[in-house]
Amino acid sequence: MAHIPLNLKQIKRVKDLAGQITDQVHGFIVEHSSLSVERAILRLYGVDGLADCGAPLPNRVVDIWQSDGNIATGISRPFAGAILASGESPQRTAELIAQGKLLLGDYAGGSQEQIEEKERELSEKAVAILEASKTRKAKKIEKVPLPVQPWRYLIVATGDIYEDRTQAESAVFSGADIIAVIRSTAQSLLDYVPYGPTTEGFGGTYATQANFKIMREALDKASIKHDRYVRLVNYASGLCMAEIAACAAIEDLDVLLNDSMYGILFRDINMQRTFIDQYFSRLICAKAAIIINTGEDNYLTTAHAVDSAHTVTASQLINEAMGKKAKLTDDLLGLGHAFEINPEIENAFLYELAHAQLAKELFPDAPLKYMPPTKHKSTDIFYSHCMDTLFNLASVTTGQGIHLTGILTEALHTPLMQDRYKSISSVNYVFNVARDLGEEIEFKKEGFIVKRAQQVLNETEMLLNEISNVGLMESISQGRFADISRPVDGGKGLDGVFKKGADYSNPVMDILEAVE
Amino acid sequence: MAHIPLNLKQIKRVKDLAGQITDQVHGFIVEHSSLSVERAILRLYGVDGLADCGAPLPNRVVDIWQSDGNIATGISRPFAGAILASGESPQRTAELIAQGKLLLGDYAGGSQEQIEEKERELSEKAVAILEASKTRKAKKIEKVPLPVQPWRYLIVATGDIYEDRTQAESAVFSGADIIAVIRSTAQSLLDYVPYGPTTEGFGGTYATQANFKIMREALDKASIKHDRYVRLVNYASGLCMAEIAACAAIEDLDVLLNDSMYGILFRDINMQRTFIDQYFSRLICAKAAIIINTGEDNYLTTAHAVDSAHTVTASQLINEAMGKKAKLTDDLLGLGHAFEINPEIENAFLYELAHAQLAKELFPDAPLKYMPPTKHKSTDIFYSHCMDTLFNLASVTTGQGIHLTGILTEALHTPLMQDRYKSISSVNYVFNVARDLGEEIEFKKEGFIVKRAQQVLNETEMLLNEISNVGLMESISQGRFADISRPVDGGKGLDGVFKKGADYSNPVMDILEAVE
Amino acid sequence: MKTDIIKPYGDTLNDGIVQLSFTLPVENGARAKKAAERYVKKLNFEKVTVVHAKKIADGFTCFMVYASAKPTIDYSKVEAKEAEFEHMDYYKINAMIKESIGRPIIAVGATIGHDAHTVGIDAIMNMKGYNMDYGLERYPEIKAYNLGAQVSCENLIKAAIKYKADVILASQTVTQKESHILNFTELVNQSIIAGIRDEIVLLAGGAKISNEIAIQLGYDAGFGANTVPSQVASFMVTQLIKLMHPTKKQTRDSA
Amino acid sequence: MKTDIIKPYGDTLNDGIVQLSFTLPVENGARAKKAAERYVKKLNFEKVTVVHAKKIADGFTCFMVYASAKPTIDYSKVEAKEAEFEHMDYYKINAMIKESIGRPIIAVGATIGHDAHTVGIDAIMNMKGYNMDYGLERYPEIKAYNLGAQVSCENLIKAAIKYKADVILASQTVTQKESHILNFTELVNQSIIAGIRDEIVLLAGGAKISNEIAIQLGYDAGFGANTVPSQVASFMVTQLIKLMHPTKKQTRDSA
Ligand code: B12
Ligand code: B12
Ligand SMILES: Cc1ncc(COP(=O)(O)O)c(C=O)c1O
Ligand SMILES: Cc1ncc(COP(=O)(O)O)c(C=O)c1O
Repeated sequence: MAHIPLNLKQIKRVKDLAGQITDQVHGFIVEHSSLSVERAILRLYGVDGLADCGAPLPNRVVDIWQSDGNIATGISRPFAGAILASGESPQRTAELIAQGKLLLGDYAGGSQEQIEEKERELSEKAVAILEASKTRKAKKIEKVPLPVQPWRYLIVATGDIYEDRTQAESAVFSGADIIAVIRSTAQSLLDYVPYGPTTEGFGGTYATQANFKIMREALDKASIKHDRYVRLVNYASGLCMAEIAACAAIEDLDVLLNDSMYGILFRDINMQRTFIDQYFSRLICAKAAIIINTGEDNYLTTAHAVDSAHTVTASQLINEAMGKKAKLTDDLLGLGHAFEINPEIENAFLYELAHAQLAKELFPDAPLKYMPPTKHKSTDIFYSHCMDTLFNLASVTTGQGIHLTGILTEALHTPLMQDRYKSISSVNYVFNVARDLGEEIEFKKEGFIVKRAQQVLNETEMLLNEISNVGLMESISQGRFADISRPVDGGKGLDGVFKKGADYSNPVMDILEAVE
Repeated sequence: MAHIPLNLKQIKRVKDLAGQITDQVHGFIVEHSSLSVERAILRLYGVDGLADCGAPLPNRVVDIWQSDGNIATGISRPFAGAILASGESPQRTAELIAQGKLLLGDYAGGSQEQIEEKERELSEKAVAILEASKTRKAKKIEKVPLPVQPWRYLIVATGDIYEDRTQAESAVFSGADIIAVIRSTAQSLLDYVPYGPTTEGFGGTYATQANFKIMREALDKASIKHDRYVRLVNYASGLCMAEIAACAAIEDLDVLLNDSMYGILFRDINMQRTFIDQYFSRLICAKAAIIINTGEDNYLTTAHAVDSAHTVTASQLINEAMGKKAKLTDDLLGLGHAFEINPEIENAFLYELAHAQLAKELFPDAPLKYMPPTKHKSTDIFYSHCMDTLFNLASVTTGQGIHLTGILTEALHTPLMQDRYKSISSVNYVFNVARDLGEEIEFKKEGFIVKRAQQVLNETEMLLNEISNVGLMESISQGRFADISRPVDGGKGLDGVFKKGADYSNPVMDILEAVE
Repeated sequence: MKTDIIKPYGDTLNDGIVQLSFTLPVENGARAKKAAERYVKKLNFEKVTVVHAKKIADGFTCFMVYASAKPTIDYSKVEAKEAEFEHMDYYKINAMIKESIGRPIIAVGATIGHDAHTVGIDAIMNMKGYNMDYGLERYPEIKAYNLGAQVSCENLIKAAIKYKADVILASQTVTQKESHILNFTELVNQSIIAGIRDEIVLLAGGAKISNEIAIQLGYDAGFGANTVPSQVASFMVTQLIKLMHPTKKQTRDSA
Repeated sequence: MKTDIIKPYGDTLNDGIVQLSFTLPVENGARAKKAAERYVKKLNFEKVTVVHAKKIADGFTCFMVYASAKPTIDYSKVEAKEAEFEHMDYYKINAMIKESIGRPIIAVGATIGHDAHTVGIDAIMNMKGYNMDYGLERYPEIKAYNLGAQVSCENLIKAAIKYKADVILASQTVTQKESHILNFTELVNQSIIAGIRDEIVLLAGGAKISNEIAIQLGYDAGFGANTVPSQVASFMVTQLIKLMHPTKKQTRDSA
């Protein structure tokens, strides 16, 4: 692989800095929980479906406990108590609670030890669900092997899960290795996970457990038909990160968009909430072997792709450190970056190669998620098609892991079936004719590409130094990323954050954290 | 520039071999002439237009002399004699001859010395015409500078010179640096140069002096408008190589397709005829500073682009040696090659890079003509567009001179205005974003690209060795190039070849050969 | 009126050549190609060549076609509804505001609905501007408030009232399922309900917005892709003057 | 008969979406875009979006458009005229010739007119064949004479008579100004004049040739892009048997 010689000491320095920054935030994280985290626990305990009022049952149950002013204990203990009291299944128990037929906090059903025992039982089952998902996926991959990287990633986004399925089948037919169902606009701002199969989304399809199931089943069939394991992606970042992670794990999803900062920056979600949620959601992903994809690519849609290249690298390092904190291994760290430089800049492609190779050098074992040009895509679809073709070349040359297929109609509309076919044809072409280009070239020592990568790394180190001085939360409120600033107490979802009481319990988290 | 280290001794060996091969053929060439060569002399002496029978005047005059059985003298001497006899201009003299009012071979108009003096006068004027063209071009380039290489070359081929002009203006508007007017199908088989502006060609537009003029004038305007000198290309190879060279020189054309073997292989033109014609036509080009373009790219449309890569290189070396014999300097040697490997071959792009770079290493100072994919272009225009995009990258990376713009509709039709725009947009994009890629990468030592180039060179050396053993003519009859075999005495136009008599004279050639 | 009959152009005037690409829900094969050819003929084309047909899913085939379109159009009858105003530069605009309005213009902008795309509205409003053309915030004679994205129509109107805005700028990028139409319409309605519609200049913008559609929806103008801030500012001031000096407006119109 | 009404598909069944690109001889601008939009409407489209318009020469603008096509087509009524024959392999074909004809078939082929493209006819006739499918020369039961390119129709017919050909294969690649039609027609006429048309199988081929057009021109069949030799050989033998055993042919047809 064409290589950029970097100073190993400097790499260690930036990784250490990211670790320190993470540690600071982690101090805050462990002292807090959120309603979404609690709802995720309920989901893993087996609660699903809607309450009579139409809200998802996990929401109803947690809301009741919160409105009683008791949320600092977390939901696990009172819910275990309720199960003992009702003698029913978790699902039935939740229904009874929602119907007001059963009181949360009524610990009469069992002793302290029995309740703890019940919690242990529930949480072990919960973790077993995650483990089972991991095992099932591993078995599938034994039967129909994984394709070589870069994996060809294609999106579907019709808003209708059944139409999406047709589109996904077509994409797999043409060569896709990964299918991402794009989520309906602003679902990330919903403080609940919608329920059931859905057919009416905007700019995408709702992320629901039922939709996950429908798509995963279709892809299982397609995998067998085309003899390669086709991965399924959905979105976690938002107000329900941990819950979506739970649903995704249950339905054997392979990848989740799951960033420690995306929601803050791009959705104006409160940062405390986001940090708390991402931690638990990632613990879930780690156990269920769900690759996370981070969203650094988004930075370059608002900030300048050359001037702000180092913010991408800094964010990758932070996402990596936070991911590792949540037990994610290298093979599950799909850190994001993008090919977003204005094509009017001379030698833009050289910058792109430098940036892409830098990411590869810093995270050699991570399945890097490489995003195609979007912001500078032209409404001239033929021109845009050329941009994607060079993007494809940069990707295969620098050995990226997850290759988001650029679509020639990016500047126009969410992809049509014919658009997807044309775009993946370019990927197939380039990956085949330039498969080993990266092995066969070297970047000139002291040349532009090497120097540029070094410069970005230097700027990254400076930025991380600054951040570690003021702290990550403060840095974000100063607009260090994506030219966007968010106040520590601003944004959506802060009301869902609470400080853990002395008697707080989340045995699922305890098990997941205990894993080595 | 990414470099492939080749053995300088081997380079010398192959160039010497090509020189030997050329010398063998040259022995034959200097002893012969052709009707087309003689007609070219007349054109340079100032004869143009049509005879009453409709045939071009140069043809009529030469035919008369030939049918009289006197052609072994060449046309210069008897024509000079006729001028002295008529006391008229060359043009008028030719008209009188054609009308039967003046007899060729009637040397009564002057003494042997006077006739020789007339010949000298005529030939010096002829050469001055060529020199003047060179000077005019140089002046234009002082005013509106030449663009940087690779020069963006676009074809027009409507069949109608006025429609071609519109298309050419559009091409220049979008960025073309060179315009080639594709010649009407099979004009190369006409043993005369059609006359006047033409509007009805098949698959291209007739090459006529009037058409040259119309297009050159349009491009002069366009050059000034867009502030870069736009070159004009037409086709010489065929039965009228030398004559077309003469017409082209008169009209300030910049480039001529002019190959020492294309006509033989692809048009089944007799090889003796072709070798004779190419020599004189290239002497003309050398003097008028017309870049020649050779047609090795065509080989790969019939032969396999990987297996036969060395035939391209061998042919380039022969074309170079023959070109140098005809006084062409490096800057006028637009040797051809092509990006024609089947895209289904894994790593096809690496082969292409190796082949393109090899050409650059062997001919560092020649404005190499690089032909886009054609044979494996798909009727899927979007796919074809991707192929061109990588071709563009290979071209700018290996520093080619003349970049034939690949057209996304190659597999369908001669380009429409919109096709040309889309295709050149890709060139503009790639040349800008990857301008210095070649400077910034190296091919891995001992890597695939380097080894492949070496292999092709080795095969080339073997082939040249064989050719120099059996002789070029015999080699062609054995089908060494493009999988096509042509007998020495077969093909069209052999009847136009004659052995020079002891009294043969071609003072134009004498002057052109004398140049140092 | 002089006519000017035109047709698409390939390489010969009026050859009518058009490139098409589409998918039909049929399996590829000779019948499929025939169907594509017939279909294109139904679209008023002749000399139809299906140059490429490729299966892209079970039961779906993608076609590429070149064909010659039959209809002509009289170009002399085609009129475009661009926002009509003189495109002035930064200096001229500021000068004009000073002179004709006598106080800074107040502009409030946002991306409305659930649309999170801010790059477009930022390009118009933020200091930096777009394509070397300063944004509204930079104009000394414009007070610009950029509320960002995902702003409800209600909140935008409230802000406009609070800041005593002369101009409201609304941006929409997502157009899937016509969501931009819904949001833009809602904003107009809210402005009417709030009773401020007649007192303000109401502008719509976004990659897929045309002046024509904006006017249809009840806006004063609409601005699409590649708009630069000075165009918007030019329109704002021109329109505001018309609004504030209705008589002057009439004389202008009759001129 | 059951109907099967279809329309182009973008991402929702029957949304009718088609991508178009064409050039109009007008200067770019708002009016040009409007003209493009109106023109596409005339082509029986609705929801027309001119997504891109670019000046590509003085007085010429290139447009890219997405639009929703209005017509539907009844797929159940679409029939294709492919050459009808069973596609057999090399071994089966040779066996069938031996068995049903009892002597090698003689085939003469060429690229006619001024067309110099030989790669196509070579792909069918030369040993090597095409796409891993042997060429006719390789078949022990076929004697194939490939005369190359730029062969006049007259000479091809002469050669056919000389070799006592059962089959004539004619190739045409250049289609500009309908030159292939002229050449193909000429060949049929020459074969009639020579009195051999009814005794031979006459085949046309080339990248842009369809079976339909070949039959219209008086050929027994036509073969387009991506044809493999065994298809041609299969048709040759099938057709020849029909020709030589007309009764057998009838029973087959009625079967
Ligand atoms: C950047 C971007 C994003 C960023 C936005 C970041 C941000 N803070 O803005 C992120 C990554 C967050 C994003 C997310 C999504 N995006 Co987005 N995104 C884009 C992208 C790549 C570029 C848009 C852009 O910034 N253009 C540059 C600006 C300068 O141009 P502009 O907006 O046209 O603005 C100019 C003019 O229109 C005008 N203007 C604009 N507004 C106004 C207002 C007024 C008053 C005036 C006068 C002028 C004016 O002036 C500007 C300067 O000339 C486009 C694709 C593309 N290349 O166009 C997709 C695109 C717009 N996104 C799309 C979609 C679907 C989404 C999502 C809904 C996907 C999903 N389901 O998750 C999400 C959610 C967004 C949401 N809820 O709205 C689709 C929209 C399809 C459609 N037509 O409906 C696009 C076209 C991509 C695609 N092909 O699918 N996106
Ligand atoms: C190779 C090539 C050449 C070579 C030809 C070498 C040779 N000895 O054949 C050279 C460089 C000489 C050449 C020259 C020209 N070419 Co050319 N050439 C091509 C090219 C790149 C590939 C054609 C090819 O070989 N295809 C591969 C073969 C295997 O496919 P095929 O021919 O379709 O054959 C298959 C089937 O059709 C079928 N088949 C074919 N014939 C027959 C016959 C029978 C009986 C049967 C049963 C089946 C059959 O079986 C084959 C296998 O499946 C095409 C562009 C393209 N990519 O298609 C342009 C192209 C065909 N050429 C074109 C032109 C215009 C020319 C010129 C006229 C240009 C000029 N003015 O100088 C010249 C002159 C040629 C002339 N007088 O005919 C145009 C034709 C446009 C049109 N539709 O009219 C094309 C499309 C390029 C373009 N976009 O402008 N060309
Ligand atoms: C990491 C990450 N999460 C989530 C999203 C999408 O989230 P939303 O549903 O808010 O559009 C993105 C979009 O690109 C992303 O990069
Ligand atoms: C060197 C050379 N000469 C001439 C031609 C064209 O000649 P013709 O007019 O015979 O098609 C070509 C075609 O590619 C060529 O490469």
